[in-house]
Amino acid sequence: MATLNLVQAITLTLQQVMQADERVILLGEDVGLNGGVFRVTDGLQAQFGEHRVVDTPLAESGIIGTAIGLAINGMRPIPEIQFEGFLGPAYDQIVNHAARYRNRTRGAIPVPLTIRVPVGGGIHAPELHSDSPETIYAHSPGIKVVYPTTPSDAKGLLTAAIRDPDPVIFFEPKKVYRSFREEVSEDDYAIEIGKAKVVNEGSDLTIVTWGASLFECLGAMDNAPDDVDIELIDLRTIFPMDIDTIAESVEKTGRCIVVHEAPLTGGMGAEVSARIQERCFLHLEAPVQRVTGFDTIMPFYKLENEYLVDAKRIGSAIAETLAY
Amino acid sequence: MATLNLVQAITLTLQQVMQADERVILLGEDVGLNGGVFRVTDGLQAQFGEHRVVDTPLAESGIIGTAIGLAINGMRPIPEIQFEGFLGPAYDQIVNHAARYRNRTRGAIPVPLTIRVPVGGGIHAPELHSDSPETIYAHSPGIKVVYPTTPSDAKGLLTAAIRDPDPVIFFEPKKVYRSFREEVSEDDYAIEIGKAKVVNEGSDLTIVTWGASLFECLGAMDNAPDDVDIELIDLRTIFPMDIDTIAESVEKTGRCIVVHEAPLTGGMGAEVSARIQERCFLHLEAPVQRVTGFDTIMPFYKLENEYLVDAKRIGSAIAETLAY
Amino acid sequence: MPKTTAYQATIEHISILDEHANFDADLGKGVMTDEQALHLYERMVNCRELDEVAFKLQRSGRMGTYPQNKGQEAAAVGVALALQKGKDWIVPSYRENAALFMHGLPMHYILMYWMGDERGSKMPEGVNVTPLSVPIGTHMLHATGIAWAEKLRGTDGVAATFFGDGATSEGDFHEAMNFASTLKVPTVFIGQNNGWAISVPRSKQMNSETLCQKALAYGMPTVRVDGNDIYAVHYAAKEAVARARAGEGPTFIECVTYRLGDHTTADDARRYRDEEEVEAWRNRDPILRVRKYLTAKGSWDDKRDEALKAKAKKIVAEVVDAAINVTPPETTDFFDDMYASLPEDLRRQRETMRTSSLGQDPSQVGLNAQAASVEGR
Amino acid sequence: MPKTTAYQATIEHISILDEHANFDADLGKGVMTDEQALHLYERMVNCRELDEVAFKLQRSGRMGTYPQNKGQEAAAVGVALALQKGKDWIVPSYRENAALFMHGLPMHYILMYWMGDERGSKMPEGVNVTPLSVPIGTHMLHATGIAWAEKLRGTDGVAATFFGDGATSEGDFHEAMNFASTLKVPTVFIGQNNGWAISVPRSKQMNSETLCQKALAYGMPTVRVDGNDIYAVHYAAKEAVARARAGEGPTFIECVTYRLGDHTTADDARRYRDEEEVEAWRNRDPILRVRKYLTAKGSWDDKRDEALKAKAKKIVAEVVDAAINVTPPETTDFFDDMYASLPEDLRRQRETMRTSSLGQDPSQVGLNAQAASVEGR
Ligand SMILES: Cc1ncc(C[n+]2csc(CCOP(=O)(O)OP(=O)(O)O)c2C)c(N)n1
Ligand SMILES: Cc1ncc(C[n+]2csc(CCOP(=O)(O)OP(=O)(O)O)c2C)c(N)n1
Ligand SMILES: [Mg+2]
Ligand SMILES: [Mg+2]
Repeated sequence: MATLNLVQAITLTLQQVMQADERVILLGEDVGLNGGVFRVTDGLQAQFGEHRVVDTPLAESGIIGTAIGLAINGMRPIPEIQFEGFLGPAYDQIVNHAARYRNRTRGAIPVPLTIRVPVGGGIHAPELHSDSPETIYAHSPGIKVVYPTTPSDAKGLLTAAIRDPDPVIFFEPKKVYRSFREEVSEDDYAIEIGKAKVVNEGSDLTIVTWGASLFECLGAMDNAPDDVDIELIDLRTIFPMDIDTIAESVEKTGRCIVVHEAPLTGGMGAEVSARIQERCFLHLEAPVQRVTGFDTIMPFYKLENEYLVDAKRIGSAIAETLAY
Repeated sequence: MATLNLVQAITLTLQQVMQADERVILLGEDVGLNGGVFRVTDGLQAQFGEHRVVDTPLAESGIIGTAIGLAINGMRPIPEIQFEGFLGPAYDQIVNHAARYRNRTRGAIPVPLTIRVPVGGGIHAPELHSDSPETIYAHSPGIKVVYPTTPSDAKGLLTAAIRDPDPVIFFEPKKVYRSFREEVSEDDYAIEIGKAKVVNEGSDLTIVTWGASLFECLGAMDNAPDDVDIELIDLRTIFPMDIDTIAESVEKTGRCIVVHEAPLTGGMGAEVSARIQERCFLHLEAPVQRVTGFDTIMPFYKLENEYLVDAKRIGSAIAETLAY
Repeated sequence: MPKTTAYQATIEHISILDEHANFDADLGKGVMTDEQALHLYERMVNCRELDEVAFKLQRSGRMGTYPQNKGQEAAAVGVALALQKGKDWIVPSYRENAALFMHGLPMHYILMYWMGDERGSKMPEGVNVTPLSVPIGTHMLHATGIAWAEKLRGTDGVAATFFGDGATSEGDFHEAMNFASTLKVPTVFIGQNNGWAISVPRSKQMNSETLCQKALAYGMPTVRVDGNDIYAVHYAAKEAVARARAGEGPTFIECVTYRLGDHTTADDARRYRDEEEVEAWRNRDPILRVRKYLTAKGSWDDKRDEALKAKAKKIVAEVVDAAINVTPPETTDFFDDMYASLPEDLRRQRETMRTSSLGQDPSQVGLNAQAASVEGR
Repeated sequence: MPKTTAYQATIEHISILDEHANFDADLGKGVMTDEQALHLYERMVNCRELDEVAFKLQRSGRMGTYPQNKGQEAAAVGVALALQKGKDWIVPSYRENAALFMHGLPMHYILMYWMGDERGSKMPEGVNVTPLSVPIGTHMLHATGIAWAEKLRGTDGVAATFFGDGATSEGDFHEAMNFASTLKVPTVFIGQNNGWAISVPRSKQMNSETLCQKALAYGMPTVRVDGNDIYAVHYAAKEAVARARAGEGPTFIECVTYRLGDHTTADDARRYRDEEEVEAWRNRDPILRVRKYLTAKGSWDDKRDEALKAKAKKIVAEVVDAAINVTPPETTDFFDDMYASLPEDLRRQRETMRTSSLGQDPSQVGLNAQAASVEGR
């Protein structure tokens, strides 16, 4: 056991996987000598050499496109996109190539690929460094979308993602990178992709969330009256979604709030809400509420806290949902 | 009045708008002498010249990126992306530039731009020529997403889109391009963006759909028992969504089915479903049903009809929803 | 010190067997044996025959859109001959069928692909070919990555990728070239410059007179060849492959050629190009000149040629049968290879062929009615 | 006919005022007056002062991440002097602040931008400058489009766009260059080659020794200049702008320069580059050599220089006040410019600052309870 923050847990995982599997290489902008702008790959080039931790030219489509070629030819590439805002140039390679190869070749050419991407707001970063595009990829068949929150979940899920024979986008909530530490096993372990985690059991209301918003939910739960018993679910994987765990909870509580940073319209909160009413229609005692980012551009950082979901907005939604 | 199919209605609209507004230019691959691969711009280069109907190099990001510059500098560009499958390379310019300019400059630099895109399946086209990516853009704040089905709606909505001071993606269901004709006014008229259309009034169940699926819904309605009275809504605009018209209908019927070609998970059907239960919770007598494409790659055309929603699947959903 | 020279470059053009079937003895010496030339000739003839038949299949409604390779066969076979089957990789566009066939792709797979069947891209074991690529200009990055893997493993396989003049306008072309040159990986880029991208001529596609000059941007070795000359193509390809195998990095080869047919069966080229231009290029047909040259040389004759053409017809007829008589795909095939193992929710979609919750779980139907009646009591 | 020449090219390098302040009289003749040189000198000094103060603002927690321009001021001012304010356009990256100031952008806007305030990009009327661009390499397409609009309208404005060496690796750079050259629009591309993209050196970014050679791919006129020499930069910029204005199309100018500071305040360049390299470039500082040259020439002296620096401090101090004392943005500002008119649903979000339906419509709260109690009766 070691006490690690999210960055350290991911670095450790990469180190262990690279030690265990020669086919794994890291590629991206500044991931080498500089150790990545968040230092997630710090020290790995020194340990594994310039051939396995590669500073690429500044071109995201190139990073993903060549990673696809590497995967086709037997490697296990782990490209890093420096910030989620720069996934844009790589969108076509991810959605129209990586996600489709296995299906369009009827299994002949799989593309095992794990795309690491720091995601989300709350760190006072410049423009285009604070978005939440998980829905874009969850709506694109052929890619799995993993979005852990805690160091120990990140280690188990990253291990699973890298071993997964299909492409995975691995989102890392940058606001959590150094926000707290927890015990993380140094053993090799994997957490199954597609399984949500019940963080707190409760009987009155279910909250489904992922990423940094989890801590806002915990804050709201602290502020809630003591007799309010809330079940908190960390989705952890956006696609495939663990609707069974959610449905089981809502059948018990009858009330649900979905919380995420991404904009409301077309966000995964809508998918969660739609599936809950499909699965738990007769158990629902209040409409599923969505506490999310607004349908606006993520503002520059002076106003980012007005945009981001916080304990107060979640708290109000809890009260309203219970009172419905 | 003229009797026109969808292609002819769009051609006529472009011709009229170009006549009325010098700032309007068309750009894209093969839109000039060749008149576009669907002949939507046929004859327009001959009429307006090579400077206003421009064959660009083969680069979608370049087409949208230069169109943004044109719009910034006072023009009203109408880029065409040859098939929705090729929006991919332009994703970054659309979502991270066109959609953001007004907001990030606090109104100083708007980007009036109408992106025309043939969309959807059902025409036995090759790979990547039959997708439905409307949700991707509806979830990206700053762009309006228009998706007409009939020639007369297309004319009014395209006129509105081109006059709109903000970027609009205008999806044209290619399966409908030449599938039928209707009376279209040759006068200059606009249809407000963001308003759905009640195609058929009914009291038992509401169907919300858009694009080519509309005709499958009509087919299902024909097959339904005579005493079943269905209200059919053509959404026409995906974002901003006309939830008021939908809610009004569902409050009346208590039952709703959303039908679209795009994959289920994270599709706009989820948004419609989520909003209905938020708005009409106590009126709902059955869970909102989603009849959509599957969470798979759009298959090559031998199997495309297995993938696409059809009257049969919709019919079963109608029966089940009524029987719930 | 005033103006100095910052950069200088010169690019060669290579032609060996010209359109009049004149052969350049010096340059052509040892490029390939007559046997090899005849082999390539046969491959080109078969490919051409497939094109003609495919066209009829589409016109008679037995196949969807199809892009003929007609006129561009030399680049395909000239390059394919320089590559080692089962060791090297080919990352194609859609106008180099002959190269894929030479590297083991069953001919009927191509027809299956254009008949809307994914099984046409289900590469058999040992066939190092990626599927035809529809999104223009985006596949060359995969060739760069495939070549990179060879370098990382210390194996000496090479990845050759084909694309058109229009494809060089896509940003991904730029990134594929830059990554390959910067990482010094064994990729061979073959630009098939047929002068047109559907209806868009070279002059509207780029302001550069040649494609080869684009390689200078990346400090990549490059050469321009007569793309309808199997000798010139092979000469350049052999050099490029040797350099790649030796660890000396990528090469860009511009093959100047022409598409004799429409862009695809969905296109009518008469809308945008002159018959004279097409006629001029018919005389530069890569197949004709090889036959003429080898016949003049006495290594070939009309009788054998007739036999060859007859054989081609037979081969292609069998290929068509194979493609048309393939068992129909299963309704649910498009689910099965979405992921190595199907997620629960997709399994439900597959089993029920429904997306609506009541359709997936009919036991739910009537629940509300029951609930209501219960309350009623 | 065997090997022939398919393509040939030569690119010039221009240097006028070298790092030792030696001035090339022939080439430098008439490039700019001493008054103009002094004006650019003052602009560079002000920009440098702003950089130093901005750095302190960030370190003291009064500003977010900031990218210093330090060392690259010459390219900015040399180009800006060749452009007509209010008529021509500048489409910047983020290392040419001095050019934006010369074209009317209030200096405190730059600080506001990096202080996380969109109003820093709210261009005043008549300032033909697009906002700083964060997504690398993607903004040059806008310059091509802006220039294209000038051509379509028959006006003779020019669009100049700045970007770094790393930016040339993005596909959008390729497309912006190709569109500009093919459409023959009045764009001037200024590549600021400072040798580094954060921690990635030129040699890992590209296999090409120069940026200018990339222009050959597009058949675009190009030149390489000492980017720390305002005379060489202006010499090339004047030519390029004249050609663009005359309808002769785009030009690519490579400015060889160096960033003397860290990539941004979030970066520590000592992790990846040697102090010797930085030291060598400190001696090539574009500001020092102008002062040295004009002083030696008698057009400038230390007394005036002191006054200038004092003035710069005063200007920047005022700029900082303006940026820090700007009224705080309204909580709801980020809604108001989403669209020309706010859609109903967004209006509701803005008014309530809530996304949940019950939060937006509190009258709904308790409805179920009521309904239940009604049934209860
Ligand atoms: C990304 C993308 N954009 C547009 C298209 C539509 N399209 C198909 S082929 C083609 C022209 C390709 O020209 P070129 O690269 O020269 O190849 P050629 O067909 O001449 O062999 C176009 C525009 C596409 N398939 N992919
Ligand atoms: C599309 C994109 N990818 C990555 C980044 C992160 N990033 C910011 S600056 C930079 C390096 C830019 O280098 P260069 O173009 O040479 O400009 P310089 O900073 O040297 O002036 C990178 C990788 C970004 N902002 N945008
Ligand atoms: Mg071509
Ligand atoms: Mg740089």
